[in-house]
Amino acid sequence: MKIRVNVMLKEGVLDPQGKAIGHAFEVLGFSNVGEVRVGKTIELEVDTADREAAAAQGEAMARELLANLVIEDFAVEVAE
Amino acid sequence: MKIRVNVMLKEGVLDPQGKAIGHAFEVLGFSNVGEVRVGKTIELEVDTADREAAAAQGEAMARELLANLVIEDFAVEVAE
Amino acid sequence: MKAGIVLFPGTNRERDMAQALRLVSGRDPVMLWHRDTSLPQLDLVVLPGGFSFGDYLRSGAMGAHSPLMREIRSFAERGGHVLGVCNGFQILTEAQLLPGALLRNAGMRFLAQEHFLRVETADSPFTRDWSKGDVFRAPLAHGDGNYTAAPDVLDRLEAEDRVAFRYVSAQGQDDAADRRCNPNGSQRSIAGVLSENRRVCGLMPHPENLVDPDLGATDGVPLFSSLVKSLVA
Amino acid sequence: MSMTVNAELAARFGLSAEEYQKVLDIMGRVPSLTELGIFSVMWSEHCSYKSSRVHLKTLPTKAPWVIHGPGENAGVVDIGEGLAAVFKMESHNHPSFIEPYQGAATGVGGILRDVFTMGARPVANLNALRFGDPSLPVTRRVIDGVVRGIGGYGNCVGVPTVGGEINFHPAYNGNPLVNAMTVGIARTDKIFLSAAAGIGNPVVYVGSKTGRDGIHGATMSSAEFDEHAASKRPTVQVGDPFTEKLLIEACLELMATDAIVAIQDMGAAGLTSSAVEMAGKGGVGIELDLDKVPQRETGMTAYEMMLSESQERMLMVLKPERTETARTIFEKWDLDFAVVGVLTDTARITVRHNGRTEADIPLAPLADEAPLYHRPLVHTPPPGRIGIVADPVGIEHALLTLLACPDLASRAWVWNQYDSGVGGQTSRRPGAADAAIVRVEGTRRGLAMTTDCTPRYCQADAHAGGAQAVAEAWRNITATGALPLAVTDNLNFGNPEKPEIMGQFADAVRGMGEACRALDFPVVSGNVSLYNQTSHPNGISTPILPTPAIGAIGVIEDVTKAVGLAMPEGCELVLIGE
Ligand SMILES: Nc1ncnc2c1ncn2[C@@H]1O[C@H](COP(=O)(O)OP(=O)(O)O)[C@@H](O)[C@H]1O
Repeated sequence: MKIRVNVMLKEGVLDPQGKAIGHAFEVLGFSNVGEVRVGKTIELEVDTADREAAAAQGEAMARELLANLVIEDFAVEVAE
Repeated sequence: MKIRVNVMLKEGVLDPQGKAIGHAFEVLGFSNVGEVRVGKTIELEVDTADREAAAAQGEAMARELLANLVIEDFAVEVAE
Repeated sequence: MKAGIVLFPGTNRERDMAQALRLVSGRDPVMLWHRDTSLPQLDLVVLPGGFSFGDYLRSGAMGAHSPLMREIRSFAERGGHVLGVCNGFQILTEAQLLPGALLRNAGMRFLAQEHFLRVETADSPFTRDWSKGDVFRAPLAHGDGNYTAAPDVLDRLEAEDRVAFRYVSAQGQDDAADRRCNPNGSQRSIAGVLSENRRVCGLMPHPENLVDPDLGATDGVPLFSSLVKSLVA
Repeated sequence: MSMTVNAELAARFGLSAEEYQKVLDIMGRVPSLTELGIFSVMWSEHCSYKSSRVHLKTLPTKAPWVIHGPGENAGVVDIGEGLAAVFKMESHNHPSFIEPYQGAATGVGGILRDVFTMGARPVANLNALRFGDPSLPVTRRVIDGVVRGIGGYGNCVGVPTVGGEINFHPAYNGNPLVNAMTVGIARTDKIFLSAAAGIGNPVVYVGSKTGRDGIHGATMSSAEFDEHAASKRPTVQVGDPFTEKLLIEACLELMATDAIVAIQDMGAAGLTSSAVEMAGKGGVGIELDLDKVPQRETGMTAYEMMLSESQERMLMVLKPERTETARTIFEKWDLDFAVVGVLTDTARITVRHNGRTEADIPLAPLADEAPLYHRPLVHTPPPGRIGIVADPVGIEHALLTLLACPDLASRAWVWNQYDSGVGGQTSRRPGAADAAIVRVEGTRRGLAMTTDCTPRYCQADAHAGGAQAVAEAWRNITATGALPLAVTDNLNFGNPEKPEIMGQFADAVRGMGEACRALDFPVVSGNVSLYNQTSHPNGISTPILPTPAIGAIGVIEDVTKAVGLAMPEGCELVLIGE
């Protein structure tokens, strides 16, 4: 089963990457762009046929490794 | 309108980050994990009410800056 | 040799590069600002190391879109000589003035260590003061130096003798699968490449940090003396 | 948490009942929340040095080559040829335990700002690190993050990391130490200080925008670290080395003009401490209009803005006619620039927000009546005699064991993540000599630098340990052929309210002072980090080992004469000393 974990900085935490990209858009002439936030996507295969088990495992993997809960939030999606 | 651009390394390009995470999962005891791929998510606001215009702009921003088409693919989503 | 060094916000090895050019060529380079919209009369444009725009999206990606890069592209198209070191190499690939791309180091860590390079061709304005097969020391200082390109691109680079430098062991052995020889995991151990007309060169290591006998090493001198020979008519 | 100002809230902000009573006396009324916040950070251990000041005063700080000793953002010493070395060490211990990468990274950022604030271009970073038991997973996670964070920040700003030290001991399990040191070079006639002057002069904010980062970091870092830390957890500050690099270049560019009257970085307790210190030192009043402060988030209160610890920000007083010159420079570097206030003749700090006065405090009593404690102390009993040690294993085995132990094993895996060559002046990188050597650009001179401390010596005998740390730093510099010049320190200890800890502190400082006097090696800057303790589930709280980390610099007139560790072939080994 395919899992996708999205990791984003928490609301209120400074996002230097987003800030720099937002600035680059201005330079490139995209003048109508508001706040930019950058996150990570981790896609992986887990060997199980059970959607719920897959979701639970994705959650466990995010907590243990993929997200730094001090500054990041995450969301787990299980693909169809 | 809120746009999300997902950027992933192309199929066939070796992903050092994904490989390192895959290895870490093994160490942590998640033994049923297949290939891991890591990508970036860029979320941003564009000041337009037109979904199609927003999608087209997201595509342009990805081509010009957010993705390096030599090694990366991208997908644009416009949020509801 | 009249050289210009491009400054992006976040560039940090411009002083090192200026010092090397001054020591070897006897002439002060001019400093160029990324927002400039014209280039002065120059023999050589150098993109130095650093973290242009923080390297926050991809190393070199935002720098490649600076206004001055348009001028540098047409300078290169007119046959001008361009050297990109470290972040400069990354910018040149992002701007597609050189083929390929630089991924995260295979070990996922920043590498800041002395290492060895082998000169793969002496047939270029950047390498003529070396002989093919020479091995020299050069410091590495990068997080994204893992060179990659499609297999047909790599084949073509080799067929056209456009691989300038390879990572090797102190004894000069290359082994792409062995991190002791090829520390960042680059494909085919490639550390530096040349453009089709051989006048644009990019490499990850820092020869500019090994040119001063007072600091104990001169391994990087031939890069600069080659350029002086080639560009001082 | 309820934000009604009373003794209970004051206690939660770290003010004792007595201290709160002093606040009431000074104000003649119940302070506003913002005012209470200002008092609590200014009177925190971190900003006021209330437990340590009486001891620090005994350290020698003068020598003919000292230009500025303690009291400025960093120490300044003359290194010849019209140049000065500007240097200091500072801790970021608690943030580095909460979030190792960002904690260490922002520690490096903070100490860099202390140095370039004075007009110096930073030329080298060093660090002194202590971690817990290396076999614990948490230690591995912390050390990995700290090392990456130091590298991530230093490599990006382009300041070489040239030296440091690492020790391990279970006493640091829940409280690692991350001490960062920066050395910069300035012209002796171009040193910038923080005392504000000129009634009516504009107060200018530059750098990054203000967010809700690390509110109450200064009081947090002075509070004992316990298992409730998670719930007190402030929003972690994220470092932005790219912005710092722009800030360095923009400030140095502005410093080449004559626009700046005074300048101060926003460190712990950001806007509060920078505004209070600049105005206080200059004996003037300051009025801030928070509506003008560049803000990253919406709806921030005056309290939040005054206490925010957002990184990469500076406060300056400019000559009014040069404000536009300054604005042009900061805009060129894509940095925020805003006139946020003005110097007044009221000798008060007033803070306005949304048309209301949120704080109005007389500056003199805020500084003069800051608490100062002669805390009770007991000395550590002298260690017993060790006697003759039996040798049960044989010298070869003993040697191999020593070489393999984490405290002595190669640190190459650490310094191979730090760019030690950027700048093109590094003459001796980590591992090459007893002290690192960086050439002074444009001269043949070199600066030698080192950090040293052996905490287990200090544990056994704080007085001898303090002296030994100074002596080791002096020897490391001397061994390269350089002349030792001056010292910065970072005094990391446990809870000063415990007499045994206070005894360690006092004795270590006394030992340091004696060694510094004997070696003509003055202390020109430093930092104190107390309350380095870990609470265990059973309610017991244990201190770290006493760790007075010493950073030191020296000068060698010709870098090509410097001596390293590598032994050339055919030389003889000579032992000097007992
Ligand atoms: N945290 C660190 N950062 C950078 N360099 C370090 C660090 N720790 C140790 N080093 C370097 O490693 C070398 C050996 O360190 P150490 O064993 O403490 O040496 P010494 O006992 O001679 O001071 C020194 O050059 C030192 O500067």
